[in-house]
Amino acid sequence: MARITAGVGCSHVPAIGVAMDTGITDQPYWKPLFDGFVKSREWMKDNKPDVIFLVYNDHCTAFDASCIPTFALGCAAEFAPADEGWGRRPVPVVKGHQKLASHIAQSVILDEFDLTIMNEMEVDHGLTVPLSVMFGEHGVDDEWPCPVIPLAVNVVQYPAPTGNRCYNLGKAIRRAIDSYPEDLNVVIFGTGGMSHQLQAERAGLINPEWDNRFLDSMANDPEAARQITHLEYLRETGSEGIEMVMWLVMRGALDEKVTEVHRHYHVPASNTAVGHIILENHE
Amino acid sequence: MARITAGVGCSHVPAIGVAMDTGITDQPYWKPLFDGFVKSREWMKDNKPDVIFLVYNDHCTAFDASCIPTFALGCAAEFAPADEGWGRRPVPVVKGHQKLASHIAQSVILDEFDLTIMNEMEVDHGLTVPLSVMFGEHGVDDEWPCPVIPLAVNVVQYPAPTGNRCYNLGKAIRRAIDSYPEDLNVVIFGTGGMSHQLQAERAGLINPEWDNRFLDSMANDPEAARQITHLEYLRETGSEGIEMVMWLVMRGALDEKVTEVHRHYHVPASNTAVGHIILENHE
Amino acid sequence: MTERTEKPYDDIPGTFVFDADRSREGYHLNMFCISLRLADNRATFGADEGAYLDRYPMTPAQRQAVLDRDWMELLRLGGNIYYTSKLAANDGITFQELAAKMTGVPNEEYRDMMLQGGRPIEGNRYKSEWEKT
Amino acid sequence: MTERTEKPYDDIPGTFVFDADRSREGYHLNMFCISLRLADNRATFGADEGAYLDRYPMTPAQRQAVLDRDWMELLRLGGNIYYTSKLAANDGITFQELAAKMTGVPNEEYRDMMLQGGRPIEGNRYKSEWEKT
Ligand SMILES: [Fe+3]
Ligand SMILES: [Fe+3]
Repeated sequence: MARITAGVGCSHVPAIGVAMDTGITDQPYWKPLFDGFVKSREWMKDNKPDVIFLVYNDHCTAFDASCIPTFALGCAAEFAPADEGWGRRPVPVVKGHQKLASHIAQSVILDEFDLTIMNEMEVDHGLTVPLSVMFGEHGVDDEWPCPVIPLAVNVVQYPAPTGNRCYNLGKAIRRAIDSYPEDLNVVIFGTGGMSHQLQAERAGLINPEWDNRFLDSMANDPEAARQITHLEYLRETGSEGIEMVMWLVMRGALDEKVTEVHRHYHVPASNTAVGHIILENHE
Repeated sequence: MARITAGVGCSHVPAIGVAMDTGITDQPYWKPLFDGFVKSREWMKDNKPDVIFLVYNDHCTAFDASCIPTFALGCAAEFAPADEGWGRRPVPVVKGHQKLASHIAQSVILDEFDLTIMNEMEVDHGLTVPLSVMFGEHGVDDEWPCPVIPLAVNVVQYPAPTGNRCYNLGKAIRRAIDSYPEDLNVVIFGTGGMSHQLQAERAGLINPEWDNRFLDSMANDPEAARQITHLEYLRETGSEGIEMVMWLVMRGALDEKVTEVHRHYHVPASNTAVGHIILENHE
Repeated sequence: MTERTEKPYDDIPGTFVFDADRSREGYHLNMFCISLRLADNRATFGADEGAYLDRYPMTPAQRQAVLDRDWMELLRLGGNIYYTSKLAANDGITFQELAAKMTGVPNEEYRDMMLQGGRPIEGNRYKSEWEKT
Repeated sequence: MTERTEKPYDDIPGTFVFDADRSREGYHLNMFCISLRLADNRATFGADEGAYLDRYPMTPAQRQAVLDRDWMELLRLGGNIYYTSKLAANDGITFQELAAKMTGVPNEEYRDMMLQGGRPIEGNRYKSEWEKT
């Protein structure tokens, strides 16, 4: 039986990818940020996921304004890193897991979630940066250590799905994975956030108290987190802080009680507060 | 306040469009079919919808195998009739209603339905044939009498959304329309079906008893209809009979008790049983 | 065919349910078929079928079934009727004529069956009913 | 700008919430911007900006804001930051430099603000707080 053993929350700032791709992670600006992932990379080696289920958002890269799915599940054999306007990241092609992805798609649709199935899709920094920070440097001719099932969530055009909906989708994904016959260790990533606003006169907004409360609730009080309104995200965490709804999918897929094995919070990466947490299911 | 005053159930066979476009609707093969829509066209003139919300499925025309949304809502200004492989139907371009469509999209997503928003989309016979049978002949330089908001439902790749999910989406669409400030008379169409199988050795399957029970339940017992399983549709009504889940969206948007003002059932149109019903809300 | 686990709808006779397994198997075949909905592509395909098919990484069996217009084989190999009907339309074959071909009867016989009410559901619900006869 | 009804988030200062109304208004502008994510399009745009812009039926004001690289005006006219950032990337401008431009401060000042913990939430929740000062 496949099972979800842990969840990873992680920001996905493009500049973090650029820092890794240009080899400047030891510079004073970046070192404190990457220091927070040293333990995470060890944890990944120790825990060796067979598959990563990765919740992220596309930043107007694979999806343009003509077609905006709320939840798009990647069922392709592979997903090429996209050129987002500054060249393709020199990281490996992401391999999917078609059989498990199709199983999840079928299970979750019959569970009354209205997925869009993607059989071709490029992936942007929203997906590749979390892989990079968690797995360390991997060049374009290398391979990622395991296959990845991407779930792209619309958080660009208002309204994103509610936090509650994301949380319940996480529960449905867990039911799907629990019913998959093969023995697989699945780790689920929720990415995006923390507080940030990239646009207009309020750009640069950072709300560390709010972010840390959110990290606390991820560990100990998901019932509170799932009720956070869009208006609160927008007002308190900036227009792009609403990406945090994606962490709720990850959290919904875990046990009600989890063990927090690692946490890291750092400001800034470019315009953004970086948050990171690792939560283990008990079982 | 906008309000849904009535629902129309209607099959959407391509050959019906061809019969109208080539002017052979008086031939003995077609006449009994079209006779059943004489009253419907009068009803449309008397009831004059300001907007039609039309639930249909794309038949591998606008959507290819790369992207399969469960529910795709058309929010564009207009939708061109597609070439499905035998030339574009000579009917008018379908005009959308962008403000109402966007309002519905926002309301329904916040109501926890996971729509895909389409800002560009061609429409196939699934949408244009119901307009043709209900409005009568309109040439390519003519205009349809009112704007149309298309909702495309995946019924091609298994699994389609459950009948129950479709029914609940209908309820959410109604809540959205009820909360729209402008005074609009909206009629909702559920299209597709009745029993038919287009493929393989069982092609031509027709189950009139089942179909008529389904029409009865549309009128009087939607709670029974919403519980019909995919397996029952597939077994009893043929592989393409599962299109009938789309009628449930229409039915969910109506009052629990409705008045049946017209019904028509005819076999065959090409490979298909044709069913049609008009249901009025009491208010 | 790729490995398939048992499905609840496997006991329906004469029917392919186009699920994710079939969709994955038929992906390039179906993408080829849908390309024919556009007139320019139909013309290019008509001018040199083999060269056009080279654009789509199908299996040799799928490619041959296209060239042979083996409509049942196309379904067996992951094709879906809404896709394969685009290939049929390209050849001037309607949905009803295509159904006649797949059921192995002359057009008139199939058309008459439909005019007489279609294929009855009695005896056509379960594979076991087909095996008896 | 097109007519907008009041929104619950309208009282957040210095922020455009990219909702359906803005999306509709900015559609062709945003579709132009996303086209620049591909290198070939960047080259064509670079060779003749006006000719390239002719492909997209924007309003004259949107077109002018593109030519002027008026980043705030692009947002006012329905642009979204993830789209306009593609135009910025084409010009070699990073997200952080773009933020500095939109907030009207030199790059160093914006970068220092971020290094010191970013723009505080206190005083930045409501438009009324900005009007007081
Ligand atoms: Fe992001
Ligand atoms: Fe249909």
